[in-house]
Amino acid sequence: MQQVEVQSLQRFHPDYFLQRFTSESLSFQPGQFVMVKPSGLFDPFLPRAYSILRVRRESNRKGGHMVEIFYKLMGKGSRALSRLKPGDRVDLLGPLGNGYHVPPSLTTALLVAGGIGVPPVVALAEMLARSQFTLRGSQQGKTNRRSSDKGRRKVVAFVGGKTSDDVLCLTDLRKARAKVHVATEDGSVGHRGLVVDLLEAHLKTQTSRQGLIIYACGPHAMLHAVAQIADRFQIPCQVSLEASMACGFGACMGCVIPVKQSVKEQLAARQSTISYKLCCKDGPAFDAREIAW
Amino acid sequence: MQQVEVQSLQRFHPDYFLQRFTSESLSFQPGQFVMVKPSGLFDPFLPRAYSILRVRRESNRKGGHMVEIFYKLMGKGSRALSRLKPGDRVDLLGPLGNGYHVPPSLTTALLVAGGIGVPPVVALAEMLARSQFTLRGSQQGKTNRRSSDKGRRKVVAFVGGKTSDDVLCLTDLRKARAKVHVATEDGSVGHRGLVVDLLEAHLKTQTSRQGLIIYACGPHAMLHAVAQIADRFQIPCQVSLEASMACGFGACMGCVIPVKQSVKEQLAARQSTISYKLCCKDGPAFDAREIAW
Amino acid sequence: MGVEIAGIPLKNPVMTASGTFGYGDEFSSFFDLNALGAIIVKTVTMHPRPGNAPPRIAETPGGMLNSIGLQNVGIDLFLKQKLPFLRTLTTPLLVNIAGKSVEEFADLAKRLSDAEGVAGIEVNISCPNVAGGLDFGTDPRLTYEVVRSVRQATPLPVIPKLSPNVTDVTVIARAAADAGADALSLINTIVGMVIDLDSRRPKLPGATGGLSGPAIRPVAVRMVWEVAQVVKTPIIGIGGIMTGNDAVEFLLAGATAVQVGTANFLDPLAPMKVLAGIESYLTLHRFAAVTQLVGAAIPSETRSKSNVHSPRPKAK
Amino acid sequence: MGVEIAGIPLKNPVMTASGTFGYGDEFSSFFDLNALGAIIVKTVTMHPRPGNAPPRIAETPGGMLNSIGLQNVGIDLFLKQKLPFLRTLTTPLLVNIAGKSVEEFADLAKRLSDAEGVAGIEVNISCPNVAGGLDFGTDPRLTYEVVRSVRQATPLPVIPKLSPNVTDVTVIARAAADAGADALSLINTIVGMVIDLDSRRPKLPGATGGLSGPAIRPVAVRMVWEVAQVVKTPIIGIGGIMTGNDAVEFLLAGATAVQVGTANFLDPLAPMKVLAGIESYLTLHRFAAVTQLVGAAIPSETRSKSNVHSPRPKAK
Ligand SMILES: Cc1cc2nc3c(=O)[nH]c(=O)nc-3n(C[C@H](O)[C@H](O)[C@H](O)COP(=O)(O)OP(=O)(O)OC[C@H]3O[C@@H](n4cnc5c(N)ncnc54)[C@H](O)[C@@H]3O)c2cc1C
Ligand SMILES: Cc1cc2nc3c(=O)[nH]c(=O)nc-3n(C[C@H](O)[C@H](O)[C@H](O)COP(=O)(O)OP(=O)(O)OC[C@H]3O[C@@H](n4cnc5c(N)ncnc54)[C@H](O)[C@@H]3O)c2cc1C
Ligand SMILES: Cc1cc2nc3c(=O)[nH]c(=O)nc-3n(C[C@H](O)[C@H](O)[C@H](O)COP(=O)(O)O)c2cc1C
Ligand SMILES: Cc1cc2nc3c(=O)[nH]c(=O)nc-3n(C[C@H](O)[C@H](O)[C@H](O)COP(=O)(O)O)c2cc1C
Ligand code: FES
Ligand code: FES
Repeated sequence: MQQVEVQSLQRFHPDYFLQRFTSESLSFQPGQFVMVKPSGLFDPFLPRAYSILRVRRESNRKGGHMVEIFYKLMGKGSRALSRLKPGDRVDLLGPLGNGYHVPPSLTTALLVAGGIGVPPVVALAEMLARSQFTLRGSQQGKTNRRSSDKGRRKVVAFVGGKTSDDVLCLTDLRKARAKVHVATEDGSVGHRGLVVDLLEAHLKTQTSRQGLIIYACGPHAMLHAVAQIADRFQIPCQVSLEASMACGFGACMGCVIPVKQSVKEQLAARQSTISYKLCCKDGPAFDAREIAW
Repeated sequence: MQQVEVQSLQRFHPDYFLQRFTSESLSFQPGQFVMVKPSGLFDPFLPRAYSILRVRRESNRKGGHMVEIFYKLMGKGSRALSRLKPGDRVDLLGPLGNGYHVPPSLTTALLVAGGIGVPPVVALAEMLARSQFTLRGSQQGKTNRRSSDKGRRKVVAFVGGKTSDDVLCLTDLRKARAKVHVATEDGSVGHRGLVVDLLEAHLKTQTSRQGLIIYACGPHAMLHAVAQIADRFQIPCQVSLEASMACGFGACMGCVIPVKQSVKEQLAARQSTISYKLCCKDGPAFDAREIAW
Repeated sequence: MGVEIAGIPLKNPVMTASGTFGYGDEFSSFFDLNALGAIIVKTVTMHPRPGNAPPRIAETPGGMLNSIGLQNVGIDLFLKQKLPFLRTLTTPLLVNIAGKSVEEFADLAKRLSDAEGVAGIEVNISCPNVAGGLDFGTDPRLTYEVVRSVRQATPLPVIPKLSPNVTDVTVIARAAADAGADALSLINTIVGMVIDLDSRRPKLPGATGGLSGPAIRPVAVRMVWEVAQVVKTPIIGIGGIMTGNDAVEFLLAGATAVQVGTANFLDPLAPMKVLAGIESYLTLHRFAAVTQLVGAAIPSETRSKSNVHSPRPKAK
Repeated sequence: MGVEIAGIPLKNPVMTASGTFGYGDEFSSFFDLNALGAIIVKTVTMHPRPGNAPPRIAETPGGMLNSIGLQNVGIDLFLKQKLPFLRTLTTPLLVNIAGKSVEEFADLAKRLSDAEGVAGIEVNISCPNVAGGLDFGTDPRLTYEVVRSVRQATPLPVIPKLSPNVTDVTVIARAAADAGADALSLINTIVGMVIDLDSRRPKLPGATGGLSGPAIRPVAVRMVWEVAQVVKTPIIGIGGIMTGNDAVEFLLAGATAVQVGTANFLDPLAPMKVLAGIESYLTLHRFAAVTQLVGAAIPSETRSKSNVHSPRPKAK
């Protein structure tokens, strides 16, 4: 755990916050998270998990790095954070967990974000925009590179929310050269309906599924729907899940996610057929097929 | 209880703080106090009592008044306050309790302050400096007015501390036209020794004791010594006491001060001869003769 | 917002907890006491008690220890000096009593039955801060005896206040219900201790004190929940209530009314804020009556209690 | 900083509490595990347990509820997969066990006695999160039986872990001591509950959970204090220790060593900070040895216990 300082706080209408913390140097995979808590508070008592949106290496007066998180005002934890002023101290632990897996075979990332699920997906888009696309020899034959020889993967983002206020970070995604599709439940911007409908419609228009991977984050019900679509279209799908966490690094066993058991496990377990993985350590990014939705 | 904002915080070497809160209009007697706690904190859980140093009527951007307290960094409560920044919210209840009693017969106030006991004594000096000295008819004959016809009482202050760092608010006292005598335990400034020695020496030089009242605040042992001196010289003495408080307004019965029982009370109490008064409601200023030291 | 508890109709379910509200007078300058559901005063004993030596208060994370030792003026002076003011209010008054023996409890109850303006009796069998104070409330037989004798001594509603310092609170609750309790108050404070690191001695002269405040709320909610499933007697939930939401938790767990204790010290307006908070919750979640919340968190299979209770004779 | 507990010499009095430190491996990236006084691992049961359904964690003021349900890999896999790493450390390892019956406790103890690298056995008779988990620790006769049978099954030091959910913890402590306990760990979590105001159902699927963290510290300190005055068995103090000062409070109350639990979640370096804090206290107050603090808050009249204990056979 490091004690860091709030560097800035920016509010987005109505209840979203972008918060920056000064930090030691920190490199992360998109989908990884930090545990954050205002130092010294006992109520809220536990730290909260926030996806790392990005780490800036810009030097500021303190030198070093800045970790950015993006969150929605929900309850005690987020409220306590949103009340901090620059210079206030925060306990920060991370980066934690396993982020999204980007195999060399990826050619097109289909990002699906619902509401405040957007940060890890933006982080992935930005990482993909930065990194060159180099194919390993062994996989070269199998991959059908549709994007030009620029060495970049294609990124298509589907972003949904209740209203236009809840479709977030579109500029960031576009800056990262993602093609962005938007859906809102009230139709105030983009498609009127659910973001999964957009995904499904998009997939129907695709002739080849090779090199496609879905990366999703958002409400549990949305992720479940995405997983079903991925299953139907036979496309690999990684979902970033949430659970109530106390520690964030595998110590409390509080953050379990029910997963499907392998046959071997079912034989081994004499007492039960339930099986859990830890969201914080085995995830938060999981292969969607693993989850016992 | 009102929720107020920190207006400013000033640190005095090494561990003393002058803190101002914006507040509703508030008039107080010297010796009265406020219960203060940073809003929303659960550790420290209870508010802390601080003597009101002064209330300024200067208008600032919020309009209204400013309450000033002066405190020493001790434990959780004072640390939490000292970490606040302007604009931070504080729960403030007061003015509470009974301050020093200033009878019309008072001609010379002998203020005795030890260490962080100085705030109520400064408040009294400033109040006496502001207020005109008008004798009620009935008492005029009895009073031997030694100060000139300017209509002011004489104020003599005895201020003590461990080192020169711990003799506080001398400028404020002098501004309030008090004659100030200083004692430090290490002799780094003023008399080397205890402040009570100064008081005693001063009293020995006084030919008349009429109109003299001692007002004291400081460590318990110092107050006890002051009370004994007052007793010896037969001078009325008011001491401002401390106790562990939960509420500050008479509800918890936590802040009891053992007092001497009247004969009537001793007869009434069938089970015990101990008697308590509430520091917060019956005090914090008490007639020194009342206290069961 | 009306509820009925122990046969006493209340304007709303928010009461003040014994020992945290003095005799009401301290608070009358802060708000109109008639806005409260009920007032419960500091425990009254047969003889005046000076209480324990100071310090009596120690702070803990999210709570406090107290060791007041039932300081009070005694029943005679209470009736003479304190009751007249309380009688002027329209808010029902519950008088909390503690005796040194089964007989003393009954005698206190009798004295109060003859007084005007007492709506009910809360029977403190759970004060941890006096020698023997806990004995009645930690033994089901003694609980039964005390409650039975108070029950027989008075026509007023009888509300035993239970101790959380027990292995199984439902056993005590059953004993109290069997003895004829009209309602049950729970919980009193949990025995705790703080040691001063400078003196290396317990902060409180009697070593231990009673822990109250938000720190104990989860324990209190659990006990209300447990008791609500084994007795039909209405419950008054107490323990760490700071906000309306906290109070709603107790109602959902099975309490018909609540008491605000330690919160009064941090903010004398706490009971009014708790009341307003419950009202907001009802509005937000579209409940027509506060009684709809009572026990709503208990699965219907195990919900044995009804919050409508056979009315008892009213206070005169 | 050395202490001896249950005949096991420790570099220092700071251990990790069962269930809050995994099997140690999670923490090895944060600090050198050899700096700890002892390591206590998550409760091991005879068969693997999947644990309870999520959510398993609920926050409370100054604390948390957990309902993990003793999720663990079972004794076989523990010995095969987890012990080899822990054996590489110089820090003594205490294995915490829970059985479903007196016999199962004894069998688990036997299995561990044959394993290499186990310094002692902590006997969990106080887990509130499994059906029947509390029964052994809330009944003095069952406590005696379990401890006796574990005592007879193993030459290793036996350390029962007591429950705070009892009317009188000294009764249970005496039973455990009489049955041959080499030390006593106290306390485990207090049963509590949080209700979700949106779903209006308990936050945890099993309704109740175990309350831990600073909120319970005053209760834990009080129980250590009470037990220290009635048994000579050394005590390991547990409950809400966040800082060195908190640990010192337990030592002064009569504990010979302490365990850091929930604090590990907020800061994986917590045990190291607690250790450093105890050292600072010793320096500041000029104590030569940490053992000088043990029970120092207990008046000498009532200080029945000596912190020097007849040594037991060591771990192999
Ligand atoms: C790996 C991970 C990454 C996360 N990343 C982000 C992020 O980038 N931005 C962001 O805004 N939030 C993120 N969250 C959620 C965040 O940790 C908090 O849960 C959220 O901020 C609400 O906390 P709170 O204290 O404000 O509300 P609370 O007072 O804790 O709760 C408010 C409401 O939300 C519910 N709730 C709380 N926590 C969860 C949870 N984990 N899952 C489902 N419901 C819950 C509560 O039951 C309650 O109804 C992430 C969570 C995880 C596990
Ligand atoms: C009526 C009244 C007026 C006061 N006015 C002032 C003031 O103007 N300026 C100021 O600095 N302080 C004042 N105090 C003291 C103040 O309320 C706090 O006690 C002090 O700031 C220490 O609190 P803390 O939280 O920092 O320390 P804590 O963590 O509470 O305690 C630090 C140490 O001080 C001891 N301590 C705490 N409170 C008291 C107490 N009331 N009496 C004796 N010892 C105690 C503790 O036992 C501990 O050893 C006043 C107290 C009262 C009752
Ligand atoms: C300072 C103080 C004094 C108390 N005195 C009494 C009392 O005299 N009689 C009683 O039955 N309960 C007494 N209690 C217990 C409270 O009524 C209440 O049961 C307990 O504090 C838990 O509620 P809370 O957490 O809201 O304070 C007292 C509590 C405190 C904090
Ligand atoms: C998440 C969690 C899991 C726990 N698991 C166990 C366990 O498996 N066995 C056990 O004996 N105690 C277990 N405990 C209890 C702790 O070891 C400790 O006794 C208790 O939490 C009090 O200490 P603390 O306040 O420092 O956490 C657990 C506690 C927590 C918070
Ligand atoms: S949050 Fe503690 S194990 Fe995952
Ligand atoms: S501080 Fe509560 S009665 Fe004085």
